Amino acid sequence: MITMKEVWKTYPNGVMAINGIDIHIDKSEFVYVVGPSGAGKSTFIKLMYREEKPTRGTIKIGDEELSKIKERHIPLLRRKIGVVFQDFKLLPSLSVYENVAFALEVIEESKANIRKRVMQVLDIVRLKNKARFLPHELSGGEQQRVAIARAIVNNPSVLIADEPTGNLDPETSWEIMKILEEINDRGTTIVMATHNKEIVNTMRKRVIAIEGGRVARDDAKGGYGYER
Amino acid sequence: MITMKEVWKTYPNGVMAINGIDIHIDKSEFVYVVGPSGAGKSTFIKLMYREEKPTRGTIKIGDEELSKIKERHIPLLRRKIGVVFQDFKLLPSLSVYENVAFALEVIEESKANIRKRVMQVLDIVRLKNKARFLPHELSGGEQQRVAIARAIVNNPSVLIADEPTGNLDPETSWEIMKILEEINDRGTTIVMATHNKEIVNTMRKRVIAIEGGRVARDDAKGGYGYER
Amino acid sequence: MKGRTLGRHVKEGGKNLVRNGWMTFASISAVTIMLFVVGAFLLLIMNINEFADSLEDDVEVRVFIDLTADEENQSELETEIQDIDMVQTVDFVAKEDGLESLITSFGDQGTYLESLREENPLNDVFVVQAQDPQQTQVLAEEIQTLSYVDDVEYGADIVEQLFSVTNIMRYAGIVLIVGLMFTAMFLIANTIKITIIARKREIQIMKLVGATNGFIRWPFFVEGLLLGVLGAIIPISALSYGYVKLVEVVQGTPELSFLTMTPPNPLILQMGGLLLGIGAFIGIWGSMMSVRKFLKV
Amino acid sequence: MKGRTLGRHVKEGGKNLVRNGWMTFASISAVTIMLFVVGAFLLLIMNINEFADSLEDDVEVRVFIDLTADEENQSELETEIQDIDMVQTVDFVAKEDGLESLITSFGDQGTYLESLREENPLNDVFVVQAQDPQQTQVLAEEIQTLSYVDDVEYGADIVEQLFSVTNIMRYAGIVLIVGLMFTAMFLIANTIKITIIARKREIQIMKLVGATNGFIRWPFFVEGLLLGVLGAIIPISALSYGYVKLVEVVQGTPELSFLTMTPPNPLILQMGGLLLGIGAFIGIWGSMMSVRKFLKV
Ligand SMILES: Nc1ncnc2c1ncn2[C@@H]1O[C@H](COP(=O)(O)OP(=O)(O)OP(=O)(O)O)[C@@H](O)[C@H]1O
Ligand SMILES: Nc1ncnc2c1ncn2[C@@H]1O[C@H](COP(=O)(O)OP(=O)(O)OP(=O)(O)O)[C@@H](O)[C@H]1O
Ligand SMILES: [Mg+2]
Ligand SMILES: [Mg+2]
Repeated sequence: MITMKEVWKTYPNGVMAINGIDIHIDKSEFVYVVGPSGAGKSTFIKLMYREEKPTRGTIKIGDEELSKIKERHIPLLRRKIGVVFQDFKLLPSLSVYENVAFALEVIEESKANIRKRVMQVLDIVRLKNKARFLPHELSGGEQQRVAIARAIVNNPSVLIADEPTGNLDPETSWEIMKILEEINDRGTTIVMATHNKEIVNTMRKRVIAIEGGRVARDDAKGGYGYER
Repeated sequence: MITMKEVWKTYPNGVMAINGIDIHIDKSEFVYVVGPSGAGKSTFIKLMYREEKPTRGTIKIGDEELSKIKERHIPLLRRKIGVVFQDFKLLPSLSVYENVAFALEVIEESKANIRKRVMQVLDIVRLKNKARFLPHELSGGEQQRVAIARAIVNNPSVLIADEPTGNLDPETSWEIMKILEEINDRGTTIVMATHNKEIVNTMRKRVIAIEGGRVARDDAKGGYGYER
Repeated sequence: MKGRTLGRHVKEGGKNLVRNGWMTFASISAVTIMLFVVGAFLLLIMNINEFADSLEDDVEVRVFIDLTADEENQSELETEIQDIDMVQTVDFVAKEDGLESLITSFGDQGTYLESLREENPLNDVFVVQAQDPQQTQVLAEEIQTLSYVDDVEYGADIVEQLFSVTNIMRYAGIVLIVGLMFTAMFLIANTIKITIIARKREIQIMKLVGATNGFIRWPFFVEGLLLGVLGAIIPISALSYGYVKLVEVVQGTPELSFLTMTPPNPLILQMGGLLLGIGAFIGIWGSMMSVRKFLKV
Repeated sequence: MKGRTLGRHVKEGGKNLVRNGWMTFASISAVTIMLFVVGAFLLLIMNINEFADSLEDDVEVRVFIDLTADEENQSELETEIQDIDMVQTVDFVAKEDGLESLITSFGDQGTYLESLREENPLNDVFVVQAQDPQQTQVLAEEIQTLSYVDDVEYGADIVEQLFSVTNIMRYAGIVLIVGLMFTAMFLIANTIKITIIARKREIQIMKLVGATNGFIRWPFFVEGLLLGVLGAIIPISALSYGYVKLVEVVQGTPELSFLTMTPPNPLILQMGGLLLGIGAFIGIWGSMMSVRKFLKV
């Protein structure tokens, strides 16, 4: 599903965030991306939905090579990928409902379908009663759950989540993890960057550890590692 | 050091975030504030440095009652309190160095002192080499560490930290916790909202658990609780 | 694009005006003020033009008829003049009438000229007006060649000066109004641009969530259109009302009777149409240009 | 505030201009354009005023001297007139000269008046100019009461109409320039306001980190001042240069000799000072007003 070949990424300010990554993620896989702060996890993830373009190397999502997709077809790619951003990226002037609905309006769903589906995912993340709130009226964890709801609302074939439980208490984090596992069971590929040792060690999945922009470890059923 | 008496807070949209909290935190205490997402931890904390005003009740920091401080003396209060915001609140157009220095410029420190002190704290959070970066050029965890640096740079007598390790890997989190403990040992009162069970359970301190805007538990050397 | 999506864009564009409250207010008031200035100058310049026309209409050719011409010759000459294409009107002023008005024009002092009545030294005169005042000189030269014409006078110096003044007025007016229109366009587009720069992050988020450029642009299109149209309403109403009142006052005040004002009827309609057009155009253009910059994500 | 803090504020204000690149550009260009319009109109109106003055200066009182007055009486009358406070100049026109210019003014037709030379029907005349043309009527009435004055004439109708035209021109000019200045102030302040609204969050963060209102305000003060001053430079230079050139061209073109233009020397200095003042004032005022709203955190 996702293939990176000899990918390098240097930011305009000279920071070399990704230094030669070769990786293949199969359809329906569940992958944790771990590593110290500033290791390049978010950059690795941003390359997949083309928020950032690689300096060198090729990236394939499904059968499509990202660098070969026409600029105006990029939105179509992004619709197949649900993203939970590390900084949430909610639209500040839209309500919770409107933020989640946006991902469906974009694919021109009917109003009735949008309503049904949005309320469904808001129920899953337990925010049905805050549908009409604006993002700035929510707690940090609530905002993070809206971001999760928006990422899964259109049943994407790939779900990319950057630190999706950083602002959640352990109980809520586990609820979210169960949701992700269910989605994964239905065939969605999941790539999740995380610092949550407990989750990685308990819910064993493939672990890719990134350090200094390189793959330091790639275990099929590895733990978090980095024991102190 | 911090006393709340019968404090209530209802947001303009009708959400009752804090419902009658009575609490006393002594000088040099180290307090964890835990609780589920949306429980009111951040609101509880925002009341202390007066980002939010209580709907009812009195709050005292040191000998001063917040509601009695003149509007133009509020900045003086805030200079005695270092805050790590849950959403970082870095100034986007200032570099890392300038962001941290800002807290010292405000108290009209000399340029030489500012330079020395800022480089010192940037070294503590291991960001000395990113001093000239802008916030948007940093990873999530790096931004969080800048926020921590800014909060401790002027040696405040109270340090309030809202989820200061949410975007940090366990190893970096522990480094930060050791820094906080040192600061605490030198007499600084610390109030820290967190979801990090491991930290709370390992580094035993007073734990205030908030649920539905009320104090549900207040243990002198409690653990995280909420076992599933 | 499906029909319901268009509906969504229109609704969203309208909602955005409300959501960005302060910014919307600032943009609309910029449009309002600028269109007000443009509209006011437009009315002023149309009136100056009218005034210039009326000054030019006073230009006439005085044809002094030869003293030897009898009545028949005179009417012959009159038809000849009337047959010239450029001629609009021909009026006959008998020498007695000419002397009369000469004496009157001297006021009190005129009495000293009374002696002239005994032996009138003036000629009979045809007063000829050209269809287009600017043709006066050519017309005068042509009339000069006719028989029974003693002399032709049209105040060459003064007429040329008058025309250079009225032409300066006209060109200055056009330069002014065009300049003001561009100023207005620049400033309005500028204001809109700033409000959209402030929403840069939002646009980028939309793109990251899978919106196409078109999808993002449409609500901005609607928003720009609404900004422009809403901003045009107040200046159009105020200027129309104010102009009608002004014309009433000027026409009702005898001391101002020399001011000939352009009648409001077609003028305020034209002005309204123009302002609405400018408003809508710049609103749309300004917001489209500004959004474009942020779509590259 | 310590000295080094003031230095910090000035530096910070300057840096902010650079940091907000696009916004700064938009604000400065709004200031530039608006001041350009205000300056251009200022020059135009000063010239129209000058023109009105020169029209009014042509107004004069013609004092017809009684036919019975001998030379001694005449010079008596002359000193009497000269002693009136309002009087600026008194010129004597002998009746022979008066007739001569009357005949000349008739052009070709004047020859028919030659007969008048034999028995000149005109009076000797004093042509009197008032210090302030608007006093002409009062002056005329006062002269009327003197002895050896046969009659006094100052073209009451025409003079009144002329004054009402020149006064309309003056008032319209003042209204226009004041209106434009307010428009400019509003629009510039508006633009600055929008750019500051976009930085609302930053201001709030500063407050939460312990900055006093004054501390936050100072860099904005400097920034506003710089915006205004930078925005004033281009219009001042362009208008000064353009006006000097224009005056040269007009004075070098014979056909335009009737246009009396205000000399550039003090005018462009005044204009420059005014524009700079407006720019600086609105820059500061606009940014101070806008920051204020967000300081309540
Ligand atoms: N937009 C950018 N411009 C320049 N440098 C950047 C940018 N984004 C990230 N970097 C740098 O690239 C490196 C990797 O950043 P990245 O965000 O991928 O780290 P991360 O592994 O996600 O860290 P964290 O766990 O703290 O989120 C960091 O050193 C960071 O400073
Ligand atoms: N500015 C606001 N306006 C309105 N309601 C708010 C605002 N901020 C928070 N709330 C509401 O108040 C409640 C408590 O929010 P708070 O941010 O204190 O929670 P929290 O305990 O910090 O949660 P988290 O762990 O998710 O950060 C939530 O239900 C939230 O929706
Ligand atoms: Mg990251
Ligand atoms: Mg919180």
